[in-house]
Amino acid sequence: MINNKNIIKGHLSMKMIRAVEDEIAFRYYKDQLMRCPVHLSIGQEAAAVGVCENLKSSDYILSNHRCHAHYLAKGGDLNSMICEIHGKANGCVGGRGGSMHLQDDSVNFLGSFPIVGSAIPLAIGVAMNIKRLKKNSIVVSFLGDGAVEEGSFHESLNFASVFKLPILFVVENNYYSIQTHIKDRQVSDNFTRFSNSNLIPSTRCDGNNFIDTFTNAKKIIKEVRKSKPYLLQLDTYRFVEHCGPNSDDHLKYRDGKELNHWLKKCPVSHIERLMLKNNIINQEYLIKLNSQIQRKVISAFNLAIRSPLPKSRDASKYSYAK
Amino acid sequence: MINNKNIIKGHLSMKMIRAVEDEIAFRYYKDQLMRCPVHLSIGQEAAAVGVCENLKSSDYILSNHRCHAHYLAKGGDLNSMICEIHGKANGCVGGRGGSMHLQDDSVNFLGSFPIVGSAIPLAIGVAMNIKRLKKNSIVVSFLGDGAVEEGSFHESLNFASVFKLPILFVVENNYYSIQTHIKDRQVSDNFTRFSNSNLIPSTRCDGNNFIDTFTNAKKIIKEVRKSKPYLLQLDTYRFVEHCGPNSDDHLKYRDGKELNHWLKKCPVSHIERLMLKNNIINQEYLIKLNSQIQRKVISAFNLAIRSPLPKSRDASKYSYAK
Amino acid sequence: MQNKTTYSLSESLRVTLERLMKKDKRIILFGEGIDDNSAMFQTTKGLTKLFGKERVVEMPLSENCFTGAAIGSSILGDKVVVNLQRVEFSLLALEQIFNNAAKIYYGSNGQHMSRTVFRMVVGRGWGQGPVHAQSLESVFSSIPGLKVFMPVFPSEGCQLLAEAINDNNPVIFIEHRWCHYNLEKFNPWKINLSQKINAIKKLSNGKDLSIVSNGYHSSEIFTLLKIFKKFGISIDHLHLRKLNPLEIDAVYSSLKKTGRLLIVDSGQLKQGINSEILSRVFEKGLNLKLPPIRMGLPDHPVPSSRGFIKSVYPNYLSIAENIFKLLNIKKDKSLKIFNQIDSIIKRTSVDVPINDFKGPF
Amino acid sequence: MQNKTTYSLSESLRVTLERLMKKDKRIILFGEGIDDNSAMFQTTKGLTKLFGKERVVEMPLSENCFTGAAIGSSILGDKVVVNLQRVEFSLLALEQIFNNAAKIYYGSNGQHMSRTVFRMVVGRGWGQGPVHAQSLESVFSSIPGLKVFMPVFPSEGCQLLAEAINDNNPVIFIEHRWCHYNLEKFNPWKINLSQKINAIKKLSNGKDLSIVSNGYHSSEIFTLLKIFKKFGISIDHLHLRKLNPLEIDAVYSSLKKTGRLLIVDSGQLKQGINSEILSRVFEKGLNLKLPPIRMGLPDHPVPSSRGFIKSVYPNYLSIAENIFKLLNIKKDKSLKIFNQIDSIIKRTSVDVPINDFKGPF
Ligand SMILES: Cc1ncc(C[n+]2csc(CCOP(=O)(O)OP(=O)(O)O)c2C)c(N)n1
Ligand SMILES: Cc1ncc(C[n+]2csc(CCOP(=O)(O)OP(=O)(O)O)c2C)c(N)n1
Ligand SMILES: [Mg+2]
Ligand SMILES: [Mg+2]
Repeated sequence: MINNKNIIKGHLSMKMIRAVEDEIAFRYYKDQLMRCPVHLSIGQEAAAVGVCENLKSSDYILSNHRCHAHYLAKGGDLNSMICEIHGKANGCVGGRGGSMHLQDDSVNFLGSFPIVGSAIPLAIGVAMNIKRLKKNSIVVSFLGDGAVEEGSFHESLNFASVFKLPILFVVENNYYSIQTHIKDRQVSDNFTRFSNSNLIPSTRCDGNNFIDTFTNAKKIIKEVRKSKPYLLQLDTYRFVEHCGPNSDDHLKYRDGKELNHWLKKCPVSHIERLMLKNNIINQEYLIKLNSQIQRKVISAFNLAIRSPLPKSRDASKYSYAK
Repeated sequence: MINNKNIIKGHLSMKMIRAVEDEIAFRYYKDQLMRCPVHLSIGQEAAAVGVCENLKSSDYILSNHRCHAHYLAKGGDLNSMICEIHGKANGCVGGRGGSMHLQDDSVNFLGSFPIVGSAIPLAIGVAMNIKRLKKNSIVVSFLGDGAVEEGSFHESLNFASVFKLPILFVVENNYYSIQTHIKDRQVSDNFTRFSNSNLIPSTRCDGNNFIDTFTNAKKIIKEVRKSKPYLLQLDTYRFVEHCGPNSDDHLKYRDGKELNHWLKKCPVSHIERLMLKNNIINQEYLIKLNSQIQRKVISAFNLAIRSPLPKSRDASKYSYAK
Repeated sequence: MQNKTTYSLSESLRVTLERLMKKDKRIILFGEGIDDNSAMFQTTKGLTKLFGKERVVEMPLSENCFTGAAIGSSILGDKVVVNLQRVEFSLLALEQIFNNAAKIYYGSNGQHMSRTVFRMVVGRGWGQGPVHAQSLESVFSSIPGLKVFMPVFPSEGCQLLAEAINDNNPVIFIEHRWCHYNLEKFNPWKINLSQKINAIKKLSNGKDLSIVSNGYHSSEIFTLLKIFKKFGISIDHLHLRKLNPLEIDAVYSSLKKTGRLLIVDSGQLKQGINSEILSRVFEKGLNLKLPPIRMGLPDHPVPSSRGFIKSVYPNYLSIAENIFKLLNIKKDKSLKIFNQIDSIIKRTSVDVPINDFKGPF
Repeated sequence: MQNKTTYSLSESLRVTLERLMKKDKRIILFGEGIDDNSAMFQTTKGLTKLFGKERVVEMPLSENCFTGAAIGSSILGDKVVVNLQRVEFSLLALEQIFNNAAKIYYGSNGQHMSRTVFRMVVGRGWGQGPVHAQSLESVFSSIPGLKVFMPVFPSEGCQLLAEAINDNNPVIFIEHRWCHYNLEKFNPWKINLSQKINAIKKLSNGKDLSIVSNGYHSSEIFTLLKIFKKFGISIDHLHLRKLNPLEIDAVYSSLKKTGRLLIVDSGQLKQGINSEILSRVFEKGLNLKLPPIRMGLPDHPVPSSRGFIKSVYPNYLSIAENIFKLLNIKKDKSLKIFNQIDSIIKRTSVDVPINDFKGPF
């Protein structure tokens, strides 16, 4: 189900995402140039990459506030994203949206929508269009464990099932909505119970394990291409605060043991250790890779910093479509 | 679980509801005095009565557009209801609401809310109040199979479960939302799948069988009084059109066989036959009962007809509470 | 069918949907009960037979989801008409409409469009009550990114619906239930559907007073002014059928002529379209001979009983009274006019648009 | 803690919640994250410890359900404060707010009340973008049955919050995020919480011009007018803190004195509170020396990048320009004033309320 090429590609994508977000975190308060809320996916990279590596460029994805990993994993342009986060005119939405509002037609990234649950019905509509016009695509709707509590999720499951839509719901379960643990919000952390009740098949797996995620996603997406909806729950964990660049472990809303458990399960190190152990890559490769990545990342930030802000007189542009 | 007294009382209540709604149907277009949309429960009486006969007057219920049976079964005043449907000043909400907006504090009928799914979250709040203040009550939320498709229902199930609320969800499944069959809207007509996924216990039973409904409700309500949420699905059927007094069988959206199956299962005749067979009542009792009921019904209509309309200058009363 | 000479607004809308859907496969319909006997007040009657269930899509009872789905599907190029039998049902979907439909073009820097039309019916009469008779047109027209059209007469209904469907922006298309019964002699099969129409149509030409109206009141005033004309009272009647973008140059030029203004708004009086019009006139510094008068819905919900209704909606009498006031018409003349108005009023009950209307909705 | 002498608006709101909840057990709080470290921008900090999880109820992510639950619970006598970190989250719950909260008293013929307060924060700055910075105050204040309060200064925040909680109607309580940082010397532990306050507070007294403002602009103008005063320009500044019911007698009497009007509205320009105020002034036939000017949000979403922001919000410069225009102030004098304004502007960046604001929200 997974070959070395897949692993190498997935690893690269995850490394890149991690490096980008580490850099955002590092510069966020130092530079004060990314003046918008940022929700980092550090710790959750395997979910985005494990799914998106199985997608074709003709497939669509929709995402939420925590969207950087999804965007990059789908092939989104690093420069466009970093410029957008810097509020620059050459950002992927021209500075109109910032970190939470990425949209990029060129890679069928139909957008991140920061109101929790808001993107799910949009994804349903995309799937309906695909199905009616017999397009050769599927749509993936990424959502968090919090979004599971919104009515829109449940309405959407019913739609997917009734209309037999080519949609994959990926629930990234990081156990928290901001600082509130799932046990204070729901009676179970197993969301397959909701796909079950809609007769939608589902799989739950370790979202920090790239290989598991990739192989499950691969199998599942084959089904979705036959216009069968599916739900994939990926258990994972974010390493920094809900919104912003820092750790917030001192707040103690997350149990120390839980935290350590997950830190040990870092998806990037995990796959890297495995690749080294199996001689898929060696240290030399990693060193070269790291510096290549670092160069790209730095160059994106440099571009963003020297790019112009949008003109205030353009604020009213795109108010209405012609 | 059920004794003859229960049966006699339930039968009486169902007979009364049937007689009232038959009279509404009979007069609706003839008199043209009930100038508001009416959603009749003819055929669904056992559901309302089977549940409400197990409630105390301190218990609360909330209902939807199809609310006459719920209101009367909870002990609501016949005159107030008929006057309200006639738009008269002495209706239970002074003519402000009409048939779909009954509210009556005196019997803890907290109201019927005609936007589908709208009353369910209200019922959750009522349950939260009951629980926090350790009141000796429960709340029943009546809803239809259509409401199951609204996000508010699913959000509410989660709330009931997380907060362990003293709430009973009664889903009256009449298989249709207006003229659309459940199979065109959902993948199953078994709604216990949604309570299951929220770890809420549930029972599905023949809602046209008063004895089944009553005994199940009795057992369940005992549990709900211990602050455990529960879902009761009652399968039933409406005998006339969705909204209005007439049969709409000529439209053929309901299969003739299906229709006949249910007409044979009329909840009122069913219990009546059984009572006669078991000598709980005799024909003489029935004749007397019918005429008593008829007298009450006619007197309510007479009252409504001769009661004054509200004054137009009072339209702005109750705009804001002092 | 095509030999009829007079069409109601609802018939006209149906014809228009059929004509447009025949020409453009991207047009699809979403809604509850659009494929049943009621067929969105007959406006979608028979369309499933013509275009199939994939283009006339019967929806589960999930307004939020299908509104979002309409937007999502339109991002990929569909033109989706969402059919809601009541404005109120949209309240479950305003997050989608305000945040996604209204903002996707702006927020995507022009990459994505929401080519959606949200048909919503405003209920009235037959005891509709608080949550089946709300007027939310002013709420929608205050949201940047939405357009708001409101047809009253059959032929403009065709044109507005075509314009809405072909617009690249989300359009809230508000139909006053009673307008469905408005009749017009014309052929909806022949009317030009590719020509854009003005926001304001002048329904009568006069010099004494400018009346701006929208929704069902436009047809009431149309009737009313026939009587006033007989008495030599000459009124400029401007019928506003596009609420957003709000283009009211015609109001300014009318006022320059008449110097008197009455606005009869189908929506809330407070913060309504009427307020915006008055504000613009005021800002422009146009001099009026008398302070303007505006009418609209009062600051409370719409009650069910017909007993209340007289104090709820602007009506023939209250509109006429304000005309008298603005034109300073003497008692004896106004009494004569009142008498003629009375004869219209007596024709139908207060809670129905036409005599054989029997509800339920 | 109780020895402080200066309080911010957010601190003041917290103190008020604590004081009221101590006295009245029926007051309960609903919300997401009200019990976490962010604690609704610190306004609910520590309240769980004091009042328990049954009265400070952390909610699942289901705005529609908990809004309805708040209304349901209030029908039985609770006074429920619903806390939403952003106005936009309420869009998922408008069906409950418009149909149930706003109409239950009317619709039940006075039997039931919705004693609910919906706190909603309007975001601004630090790149909030299209769906975290909307101003929907004018939408809410157009709905019959809702009251709308909008605190700007700390002490009035205490009073308005107390009044809202004790009101027998649903109150939309809108807090502009930047107002949370406003400071005032007073003691929120001592301030009288049972006295109702006027809809309008006069912040400065003058004779040349009337300025009506609300939201964060009221504090901006408060600062700005100190400069104008130095130049002998005397302005009546009316700060509107209750948007509905809208009581504006103070505006009329101010206008009789000044004859000139500028409205600076925190909400949408179009169909805003500003439009309603202008309309009422116009209807009343008050004679102004010059046409009024109004300012508010433009007809597009709020973009994220600080590059755009100058053309989005009314600001010191654009407000000053309109004052110059209305007072016909000569170039040389206006330049001097501009220079002084520049020194305020330079103090903070365009996208933060205070220098050490670092978002994220
Ligand atoms: C409707 C709505 N309610 C509240 C919020 C505030 N909010 C932003 S992210 C978030 C947590 C969402 O949790 P989850 O879906 O699990 O995603 P995660 O942040 O854990 O990735 C919340 C409550 C919002 N954006 N939208
Ligand atoms: C949100 C909303 N959508 C649509 C409607 C129109 N409507 C009224 S009743 C009804 C059918 C509801 O079906 P169900 O819940 O099964 O109740 P039943 O009428 O069968 O008793 C519909 C669609 C409404 N009132 N509210
Ligand atoms: Mg989460
Ligand atoms: Mg049903």
